[in-house]
Amino acid sequence: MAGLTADWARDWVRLAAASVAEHRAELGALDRDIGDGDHGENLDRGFTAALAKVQDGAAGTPGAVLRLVATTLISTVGGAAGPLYGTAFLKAAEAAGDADTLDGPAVAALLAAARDGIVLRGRAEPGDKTMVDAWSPAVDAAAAAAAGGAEPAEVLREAARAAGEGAAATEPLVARKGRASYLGERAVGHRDPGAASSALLLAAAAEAAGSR
Amino acid sequence: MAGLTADWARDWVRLAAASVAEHRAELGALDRDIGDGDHGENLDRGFTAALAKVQDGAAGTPGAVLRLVATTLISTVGGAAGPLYGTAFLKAAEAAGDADTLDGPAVAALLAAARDGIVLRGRAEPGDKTMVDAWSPAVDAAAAAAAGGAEPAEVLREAARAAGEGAAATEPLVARKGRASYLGERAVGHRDPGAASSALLLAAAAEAAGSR
Amino acid sequence: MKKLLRDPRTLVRDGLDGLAATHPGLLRVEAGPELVVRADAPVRGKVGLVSGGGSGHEPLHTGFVGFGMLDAAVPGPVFTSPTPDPILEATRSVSGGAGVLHIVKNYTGDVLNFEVAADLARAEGIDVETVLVDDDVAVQDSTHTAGRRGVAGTVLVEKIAGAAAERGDDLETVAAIARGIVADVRSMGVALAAPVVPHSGLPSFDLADDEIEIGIGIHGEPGRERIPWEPVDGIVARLLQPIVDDLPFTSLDDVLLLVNGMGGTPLLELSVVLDAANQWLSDRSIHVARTLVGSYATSLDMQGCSITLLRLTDERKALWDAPVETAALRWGR
Amino acid sequence: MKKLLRDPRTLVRDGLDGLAATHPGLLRVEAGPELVVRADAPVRGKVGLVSGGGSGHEPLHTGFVGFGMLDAAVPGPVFTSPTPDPILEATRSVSGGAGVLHIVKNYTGDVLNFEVAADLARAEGIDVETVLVDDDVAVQDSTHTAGRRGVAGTVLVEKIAGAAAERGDDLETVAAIARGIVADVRSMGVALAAPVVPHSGLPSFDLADDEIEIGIGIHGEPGRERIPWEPVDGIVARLLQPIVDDLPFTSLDDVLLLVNGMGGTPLLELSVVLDAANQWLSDRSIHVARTLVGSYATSLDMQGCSITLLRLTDERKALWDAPVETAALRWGR
Ligand SMILES: Nc1ncnc2c1ncn2[C@@H]1O[C@H](COP(=O)(O)OP(=O)(O)O)[C@@H](O)[C@H]1O
Ligand SMILES: Nc1ncnc2c1ncn2[C@@H]1O[C@H](COP(=O)(O)OP(=O)(O)O)[C@@H](O)[C@H]1O
Ligand SMILES: [Mg+2]
Ligand SMILES: [Mg+2]
Ligand SMILES: [Mg+2]
Ligand SMILES: [Mg+2]
Repeated sequence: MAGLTADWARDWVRLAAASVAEHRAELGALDRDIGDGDHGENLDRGFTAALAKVQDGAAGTPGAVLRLVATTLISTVGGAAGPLYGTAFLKAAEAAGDADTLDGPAVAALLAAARDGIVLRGRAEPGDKTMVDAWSPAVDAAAAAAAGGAEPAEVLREAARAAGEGAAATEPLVARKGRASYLGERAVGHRDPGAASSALLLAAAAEAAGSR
Repeated sequence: MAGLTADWARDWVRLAAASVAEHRAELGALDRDIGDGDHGENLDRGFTAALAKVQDGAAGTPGAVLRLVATTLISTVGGAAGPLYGTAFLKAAEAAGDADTLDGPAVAALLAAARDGIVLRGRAEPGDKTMVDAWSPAVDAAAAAAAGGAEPAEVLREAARAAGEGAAATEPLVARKGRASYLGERAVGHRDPGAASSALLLAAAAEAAGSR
Repeated sequence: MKKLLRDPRTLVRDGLDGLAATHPGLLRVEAGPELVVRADAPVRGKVGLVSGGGSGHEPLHTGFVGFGMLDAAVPGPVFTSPTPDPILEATRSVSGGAGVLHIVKNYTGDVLNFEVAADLARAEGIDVETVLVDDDVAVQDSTHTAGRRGVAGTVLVEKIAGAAAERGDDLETVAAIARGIVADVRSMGVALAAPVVPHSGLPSFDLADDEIEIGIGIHGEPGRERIPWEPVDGIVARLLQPIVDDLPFTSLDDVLLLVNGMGGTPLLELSVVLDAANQWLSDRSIHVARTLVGSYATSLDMQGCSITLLRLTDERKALWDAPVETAALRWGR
Repeated sequence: MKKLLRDPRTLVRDGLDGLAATHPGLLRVEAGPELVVRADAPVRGKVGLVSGGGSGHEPLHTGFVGFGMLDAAVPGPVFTSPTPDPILEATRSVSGGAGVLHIVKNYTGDVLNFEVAADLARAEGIDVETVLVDDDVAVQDSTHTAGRRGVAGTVLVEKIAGAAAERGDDLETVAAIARGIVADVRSMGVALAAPVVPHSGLPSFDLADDEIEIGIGIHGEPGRERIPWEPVDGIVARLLQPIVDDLPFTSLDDVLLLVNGMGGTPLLELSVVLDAANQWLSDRSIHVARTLVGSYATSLDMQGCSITLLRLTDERKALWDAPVETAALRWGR
C-alpha cells in the first residue's frame, strides 16, 4: 500500500467537515455543559471554510493541504479551538514538509508535531481535561504502531481509537484549562468537547486513509 | 333623631379606613384589570393617614373633620384618586360649613358638593366609567330621600345603595377617562375601581350614621 | 419575585440614595418630601423646570436633573403619581424668579396632582406654566377621553426645553418651545415581556413564549394588539407606520430618532432596532438628523422598546446639541 | 426565543450598523473584517489601544471606542473570541507609530487569538504590548489553571489606560498603568436569571423562581453557588466580601466603585445595589472616591449585576476624571 497523498489530506478535510457537521449539536451540548456551547458551531464554520479552500486541488502535497487548513481554521474558528487546531495543523504541515507521500512513521511524526503545537499554544498538560487528553494517547498509539511497521491507515486507526478512549477518559477529570476550569468540581462527569472533537478529527483521518 | 355631628364624621373615617383595608386587594385587582393595580394601596395609605389625623378629636364640626380628611388625602394618596377624593372631601367640607350638626337636606347637599368637586377636577361625565358613575346616582337618591323628609342616616343609606348599583353598572361601559380609557373595548366587562371604592366610602358613611 | 432590592416599600428611597451618592456635584436628594433637585438650584433669573411622576421609569425623570435639563424631579411611588406636596416643594426649590415650567406626562393622576400643586404655587406668587406631554400614538385620542399617554417623547421635551431655559429664554418662550416639541413628537412601544411589579411580585400582564404586545405603555398596561413574535423589521414597521401616519412625518423631514429600551432589553438589541428603523425611514426619504439609543424611559424590567420621532428645525437641533450634564444624558461639558 | 433581532446570524453586524449610525463623528465600522475604529485613527504619535472579544457584552468594547479610551474594538461572534485576522487589522488601523496596546480579557480563546495577532503585527514591525485583565474573584486562581476571568474591571482598564495614551504616555508607561489597574481591581457578579443565547434560543442555565446564582461570569457560565433569593444587602455582602478579602482592600483605602448591570436589570435596581454597597463599604471605612453605575459589561439579557472595586491613587483619579468621548462613557467634552 502506498503512502498518503494530498488527496488523502483533502479527503480528511472532507470527512472531518462532514463529521463535525453531523456532530455539531452534540459538540455544542458538551460545551454547553462545561463551557459556553459554541464548540460545534465554531468548528463547523471552520471546517466548512477549510473544505472550500482545499477543494480546488491546487495544493499538491499533504503538507500544502494541511497548511491551507491551518490558516483557514485560524481565520475562521475563533474561540480557544481556532488557534489550537490552527497551530496543530500548522505544525503538522511543517512536519509533512514538501513530501508527496507520507509513510507510517511520517504520519506518526505529523501527529506528534500537531500535539506539540497544541501544547505550545495552550500550555495544557495531560490530565487538564482538554483536547490534549485525546491527542496525547493518540500520538503514543501512533508512534507504537509506526514503530511496529504499520501502514499509515493502521497508524491513524490506532491514533483514532486511542483518541476516542482519551476523550472518554476526560469525564472524571476536574478541568485546569479553558472555560471548564471555572467550574471546579462541577466539571466532573462531563466529557471535554475539544477532546471529543479531536477524536472525531482523527477518526476522519483514519477513514480517509482506509478508503484508499 | 339628631343631626350628624363631628363624631359621625370621625366614625365615617374610621369605618372607611377599615373598609378600604378590608377591600384593598379587591380594589387592587379591579385596578389591575383595567388600570395599574394601585388603587387599593393608594386609598389604604390615604385613609390610614386620614384616620390618624382625625383621631385626636380636635376638629369640632363635621366640616372641620372633612377638611382634615381632604388635605390628608391630597397629601398622601397620589394617583388620580388622591386629587379627586381630596377635592370631593374639600367641597363636602365647604358645604358643611361650620354647622355643628347636619340634617337630611344638609347631608344631601354635602354629597352633591362632593360629586361636583370630582367633576370639576376630573371633567368626567356620567357614563365615562369613573367614580362619577357611583356618585351621580348617589347624589340623586340622597336628594330624593331628603326631599321626602328622610333622616340623615336614611339619606346616606339611599346614597350608598345607589352608589353600589352605579358601580355595578360601570361594568358594560367603555372608559373615556382615566387609565382604563387606553384599553378601548377591552375595558368592557370590568367594574371601575374608583366607582367600587366610592360605593364602599358611602356605605361607611351610612353605617357611621346608622350606629348612632 | 427576584429583584435587587431591600424591600418594595423602600425601593424608591433606596434608589434615590444611590443616585445621590453617584452624582454629589450634580444634584441633591431631599427627604421630606422626597425630591431630586439640581445642586445649584434655584438658579437666579433662570426658568425652573420641574417634572415627575410615578417611579419605575428611571432614568426618567431623576436622571435628567442637572445643567441644561431639569431643575427638579419629583418621584412618586412606583407607577403612582406623586402628591401635590412634593411637587409644590420642588417648584419652590427651583424658583429663581423667572417662573417655573411643569412638564407633565398626560396621565390623569399626574395631571391632577401637578394641577393642584401649580394652583398652590401660584397662590404663593410663583409663575407656573404647565406642558402636557402626550406622544403615545398607541392610544386613540379624542377630546372626550383622557387622551394620549406621555411616554419617551418626554425625554426630548425635557432636553430641549432645558436647553432653552439654560440659555436664558423666558417662561413664555420655554413653554412655547416645549409645546412645539409636544406637537411634533410621536412614540409607540412594544413589549416582549411584561414588567414584574415589586409590590405584587407578579408580571403586570401575561405573554406566551412566542407572543409580543404592540402598543404598550410604560406602566405595565397591556397594549393594543398581541401578535406572534416576528423579526425586528416587522416589529419596527408596526411601530413606525402609525407614528409617521399620525403627525404625519413626510419625505424630506429632518427628524430626531429615539430608540428607547424598556429596562430589561440590552443595548445590543436596541442597536439592531436602530438599524432597522434607519432602514425603514431611509426607504421613505425621512432624514434622521439626530439619534439617541438607550434605556431612558423604562418600565421597571419590562423587555421591549419604544421608538420616538421628533420633527426637527434648526433651532431644535441647536437646543438638542447644547451642553447637558445630568446623570443619564451628558455632552458638551 | 423573543428578541429584537433579524436573525441570530446577522445580530452582531446589525448591531454594529446601528452603532455606526448613532455615532458617525466618533467611530467607523469596517466590514471586512468587522471592526470598530475611532474616526480619526490612527492618531499620529499616540499609543493605540485595541480591545475585543466575543459580542453580547455591549457596550463593552465597541461602545468605548473614541477620544480618551479605545482606538479600536474587535467584536467576535456572540460569546466567541474573534480570530486573529480582525485583531491584526485593528492593530494596523490604530498604529500611529507609538505602538499598540492589546487589552485582553483572560479567556483562553481571547488570549490565544490576540497572541497570534500580536505575533503577526510584530512581524510587520508594529510594537505590541498585551495586558490581560483577570478581575473576577469568583474563579479560583492558580498558576496551573486558565486563571481568573476578565469581567467588568476591563472597563476601568480601558478608561484609565485610554486617558494615559491620550495625554501622550509612551507604550511602556501605558502598559504599566494598565497592569497596575489589573493588579488592583477585583469584581464579582450575581445572576437572577440566565441570558438567552440567540443561536440556541435557550437560557444558558436554569434558575428556579426563588434562586439566584452567585459568582457568575459574563458568558452565561453558571457561578459558584446557587442560593435562595435574599434582600440586596445580603447579596451585596456576598459579592463585596470576597472582593475585599482578595486584594485585600483595607480601611481608609480610596476606591472606585462600579455597579455594573448585566443587560436585563434596570437602573433603579442598580441604584439600590449602589446604595447597599456604599453602606457596606462605609461600615468598613473603605472610602468610595469615584462611582460608576450602569450596564457596561453585559451578558446579553442576563438579569443581575456585578460589583467592581479599584484601589485609587491620585494619578488614577486624574486619569479617570480626564475627558472621554465614546458612545457609552462621556464626560469633559
Ligand atoms: N489551554 C488549552 N489547551 C488545550 N486545549 C484547550 C485549552 N483551553 C481550551 N481548550 C480546548 O478548547 C475547547 C473549547 O473550544 P471552544 O468551545 O471552541 O472555545 P471557547 O472555550 O473559547 O468557547 C475545550 O473543550 C478544550 O478541549
Ligand atoms: N377624570 C376622572 N374623573 C373621575 N374619576 C376618574 C378620572 N380619572 C380616573 N378616575 C377614577 O380614578 C380611579 C383610579 O384611581 P387610582 O388607581 O388611584 O389612580 P391611577 O389611575 O392614577 O393609578 C378610576 O377607577 C376612576 O374611577
Ligand atoms: Mg466554547
Ligand atoms: Mg391605579
Ligand atoms: Mg397609579
Ligand atoms: Mg466561545
